[in-house]
Amino acid sequence: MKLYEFQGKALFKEAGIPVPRGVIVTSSDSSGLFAPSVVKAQVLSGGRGKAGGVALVSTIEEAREAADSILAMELKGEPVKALLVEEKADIIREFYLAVTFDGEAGTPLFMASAEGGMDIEAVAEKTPEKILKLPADPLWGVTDYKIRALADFLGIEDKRAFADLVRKVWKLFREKDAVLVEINPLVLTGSGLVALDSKIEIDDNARPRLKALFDEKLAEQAAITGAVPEEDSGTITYVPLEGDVGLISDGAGTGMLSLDLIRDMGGEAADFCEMGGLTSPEVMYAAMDRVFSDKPRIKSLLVVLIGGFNRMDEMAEGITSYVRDHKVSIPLVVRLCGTMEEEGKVIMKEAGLPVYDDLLTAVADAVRHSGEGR
Amino acid sequence: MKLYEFQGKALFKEAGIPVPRGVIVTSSDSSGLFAPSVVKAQVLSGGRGKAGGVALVSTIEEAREAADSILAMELKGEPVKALLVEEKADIIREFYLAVTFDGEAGTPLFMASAEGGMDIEAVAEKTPEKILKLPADPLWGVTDYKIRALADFLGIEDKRAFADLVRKVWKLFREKDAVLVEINPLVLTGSGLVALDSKIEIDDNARPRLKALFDEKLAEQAAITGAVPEEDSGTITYVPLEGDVGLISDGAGTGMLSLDLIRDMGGEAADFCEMGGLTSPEVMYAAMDRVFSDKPRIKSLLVVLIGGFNRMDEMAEGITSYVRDHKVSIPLVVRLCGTMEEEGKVIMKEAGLPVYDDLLTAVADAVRHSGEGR
Amino acid sequence: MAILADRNTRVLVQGITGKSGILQTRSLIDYGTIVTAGVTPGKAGTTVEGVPVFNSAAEALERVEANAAISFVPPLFAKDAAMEAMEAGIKLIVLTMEGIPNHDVLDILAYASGRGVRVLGPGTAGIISPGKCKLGAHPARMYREGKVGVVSKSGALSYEVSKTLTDAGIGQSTVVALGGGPIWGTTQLDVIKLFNEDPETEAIVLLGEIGGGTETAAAEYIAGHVTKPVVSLIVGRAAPEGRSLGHAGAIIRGRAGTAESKMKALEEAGALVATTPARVVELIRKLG
Amino acid sequence: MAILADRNTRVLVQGITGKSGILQTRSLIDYGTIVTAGVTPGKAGTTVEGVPVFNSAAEALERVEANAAISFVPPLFAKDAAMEAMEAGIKLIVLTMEGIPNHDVLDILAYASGRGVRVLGPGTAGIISPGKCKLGAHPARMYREGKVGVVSKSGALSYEVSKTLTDAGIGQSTVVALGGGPIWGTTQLDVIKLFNEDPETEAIVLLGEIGGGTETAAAEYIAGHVTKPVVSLIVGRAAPEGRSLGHAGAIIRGRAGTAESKMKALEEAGALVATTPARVVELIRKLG
Repeated sequence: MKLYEFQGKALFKEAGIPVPRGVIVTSSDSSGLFAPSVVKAQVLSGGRGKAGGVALVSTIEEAREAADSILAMELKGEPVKALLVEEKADIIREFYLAVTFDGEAGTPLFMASAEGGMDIEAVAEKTPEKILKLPADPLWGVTDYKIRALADFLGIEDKRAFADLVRKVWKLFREKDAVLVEINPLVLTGSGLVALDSKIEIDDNARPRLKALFDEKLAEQAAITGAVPEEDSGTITYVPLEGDVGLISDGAGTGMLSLDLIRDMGGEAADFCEMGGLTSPEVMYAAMDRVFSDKPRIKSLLVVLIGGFNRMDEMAEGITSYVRDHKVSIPLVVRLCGTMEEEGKVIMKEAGLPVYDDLLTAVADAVRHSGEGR
Repeated sequence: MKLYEFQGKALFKEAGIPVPRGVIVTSSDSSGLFAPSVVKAQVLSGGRGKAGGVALVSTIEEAREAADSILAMELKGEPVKALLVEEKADIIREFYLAVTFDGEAGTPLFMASAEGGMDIEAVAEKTPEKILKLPADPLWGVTDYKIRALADFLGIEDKRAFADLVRKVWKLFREKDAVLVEINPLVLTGSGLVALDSKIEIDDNARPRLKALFDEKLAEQAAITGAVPEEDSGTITYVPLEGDVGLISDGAGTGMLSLDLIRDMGGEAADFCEMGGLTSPEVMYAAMDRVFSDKPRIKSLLVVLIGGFNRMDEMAEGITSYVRDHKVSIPLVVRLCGTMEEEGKVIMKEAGLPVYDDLLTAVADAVRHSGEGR
Repeated sequence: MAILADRNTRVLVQGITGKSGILQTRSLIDYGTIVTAGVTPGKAGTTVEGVPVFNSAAEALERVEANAAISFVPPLFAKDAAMEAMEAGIKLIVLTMEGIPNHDVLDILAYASGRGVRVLGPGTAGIISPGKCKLGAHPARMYREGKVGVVSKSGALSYEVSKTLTDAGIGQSTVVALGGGPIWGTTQLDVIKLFNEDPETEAIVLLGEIGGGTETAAAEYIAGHVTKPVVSLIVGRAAPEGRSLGHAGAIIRGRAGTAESKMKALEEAGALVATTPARVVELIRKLG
Repeated sequence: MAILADRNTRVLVQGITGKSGILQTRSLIDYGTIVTAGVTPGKAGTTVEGVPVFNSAAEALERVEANAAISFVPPLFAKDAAMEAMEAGIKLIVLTMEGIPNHDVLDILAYASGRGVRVLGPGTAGIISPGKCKLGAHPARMYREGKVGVVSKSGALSYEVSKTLTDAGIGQSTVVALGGGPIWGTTQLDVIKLFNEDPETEAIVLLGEIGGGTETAAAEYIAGHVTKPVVSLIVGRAAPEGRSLGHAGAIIRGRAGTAESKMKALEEAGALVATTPARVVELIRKLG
């Protein structure tokens, strides 16, 4: 779950990390607007500053104008529905500070740079030496010597205030099951260090143990976007694409392989839908529903199954009950093998549905059918 | 710093560990007395129950009588100055639970027994299998599987309440720099688990970082005993003994060796005074002052010094300034060697004080002088 | 020999009384894997498929021998179970479950690294050393004993390619799936080192995917140290840029993580590069 | 060879700019110990006795080589410094200071055991391998190169006995003091194992004291594994029962920790038992 800036800042405030005074407004009529101030689009994507989603205003009229104009924007496909209006900070220096984890090393990771406020990915690409990456032990966390190393790298003089802030960021990272806590920029002002922005992402896997947090933040997001809070989507990953061959797999690796093979054979996938390695008839059913609901005009559906932990009888049950419940008029190309393969094939056969053994043949047929359907 | 039961229970209460309702009284006239209740002597030593320091009373008259009688007691040399008067608990079962550390293994250690309320040292000696000793990683602490192991061993059914209690005990152990947190007995009552006694010892080494806690608890102890709160005694260990050969050493090992040799040669030490391996002129001076103040009638003083980290010039300075400031009329037998030995010997010589090289000769002379002085 | 799991492997199944636990234990035993104990707190004294169940790993190891654990414990309890197994002395832990909170995975790996424990996963299909030991989901029929070592992040892709090899008469020494999560205990590089040292492995198949840098790290090692032929297949060539396709690792981060850059790095390291499982078979065949 | 410290030892001094740090660095260098770096946060760029000072252990190890650290850092900062040295890759840490909070010591040892680091102390006089390396407080003049290994909890007692040996013309391979606190990173048993395997050590002197069970544990090991002669001296025979005499370990816990019980256990294990340093010399002499 990615949090909006204002949501992240609420967590910062709760954790004792200094943030500017600010209010959330959803229209230019709001009595909350004030000036001078900074008016900032609340979106989940990055790069809003460059796209005009942030305005510095000196008068209340300017604030209204800025609010009107930003609320009319769409940033990276995301319509702006709310603004954070904050006091300006008297910035002396800007830093970048984040804690996340390095999946390949398997450790938490601090990242810091004196090039704060900038596009940090550009810094990482062009001048990687300007970013300090400091691995941390998950339990020991930020020891004093690591804080000294960060402070020395950033050239921060008030080490005590910085140490306090870093410890609070770490505590937030651990206690809120964050996969990312980023402050860009962290600014030094006349009155100390202040988090001028916030980017926080909470681990969806932790939803069961952080139910109250998820409920609250998702409700806030829904109130802004008008969308219903997302249900826990289980293990299904769904990515809509541009083609007309529907695709469902029970593994990301075989899903991507199928995607490659569809293209190699001259077709184009309509989606990438992956169910995870341990699924059930209900998940299979839900996956088909997802694809058909989002892409009603696909020309064929390729289902690539190779069962390890998941059972082919269950997959066949999911497919056949979906076909029973819905009128599926396009060709269904199901490659099914692995655990309980025989049982699955019997179920498919009883439902009058063909089954493939070979992946290449299945992909070729799915692509062919999509061509025929055009 | 050992805590009285009532002080430990205040920490328990603060930590959310259930304790019986109780009041501290220092006289039998106190309006705090109530009945039925348990009246318990507040002393730092153990075994008060067997010695009559605990009384179960049914009426307020009995409570007054018990208070009078217990306040007149001396338990293991410690006069009883305060009583904890507590509500009786409806005991269903009694357990022993403690967390301390195993110095030789270098790990924290949980100890639990279903033989609570008993003399746990007797249990440990006679039926060691009735005590579960469970090492813990200092940072990981009490993982769920360790709590299950403890609960299974004790036969506790309400694992949730027990888990909560164990986690709080662990947190107290870590956050208060405790070297021992012992609950004996921990009792199961109709309304859940209750800590019926408390034995807590806080690490004196942690005094600088737990100043407020030490100040508070030592002031409470002083208010009860009438003694001035003990100053941080630094590294000096002083144990009064029965003989007439004063003894000071700059290491526990050589101190004990000297003790043995004094006895082997027919003498008897008046004390054991050890300064630690990294001392100063001030510590040397203080050590002599400690011995002479406590044992003004010693017949000779043996000082055994062998300098590694500590400097012999500094030791000689400490000795000579003590001799300069006080009239020392008994024979001073100083064995001095090691770091800065030459400089130390010069200082001693200038002050007209003899120096020994050989330990056996020094001990023999100290013992001989003590005989002469009789 | 094979790597990681062989005829000397004695398996402890954690979460053995759950639905997956029972089904998978059956499948391991059917394959001939020696399962000596199961653990589910509170279920001591029962058996699952003839395997005795204990309340804790420590209790199990007092009574039976085990040198590997496979866990089917629900995600939120996976960390406690893993630590329990490690403290009891297990040195190889296969975490099959997806959905373990990332901080719990970090904790597990920190605990493991301090104890010299190898963790496979989480979210892994596990290990199969055909004809010797199956310690995971791998569908038995798709494998046969042989001399090709296969490593893959994705379980399904490892089945797919192994099946193609098997159908072509080419057997495997060991097939290892690393798991699809954003954090892995064992990497491609770790497994390639083991294959390189394993006398029973004569060729290595590296199955990779877009995102991250572990295949590139493996390529560097292959160039400098691997004496055996390596055939690679990187999937995700047709994946849209910047979109997550399931494995959180499979997000393109700059140019370094594209399928093209990985294929290039592997080619430069001397590996043979395929784009389909069938082509992997052809390349292995050509090696002789 | 010697054990723990020898001519290959390269020393990092933590807390080098403090009073003890400066004095002891001088004393190590005077002895011929190779001190390659010092660390005191904020003092980078200065030198102490010609040794370059860095802000952190990591910084130091980027610039110079070091395989051992000796710490003179004040007690409340000792844990942070020890972890810093360990994370930087140091595998032997000598903690000289007394008064480190016990929980900090527990943390240091947990961190060390996960990283294969040997911790000596806290509160230790350290190590001397006469003629090769001094890594601690041992007063140089009391030692000479030779073939007797000495291990003691107490620093002063190790000096005393070594001095007596040296005065009698008997040299030492290595002398190790373990430290006086209630928790030790390295035990008598650990050191005896090392001496037993060290080709330069021909006899072992074990100096013990009342309290605890480490000498008894060492006795068990001696009985079963040690092929070299062991001479022991246990102090505290005249100590009053149940009174702490400085070392918190030196509290009589039941009969197990008495001087008599330890002497008995060692005698039964085949060790020779002395009651004075002079007698230790006699017994060593008799060995030939």
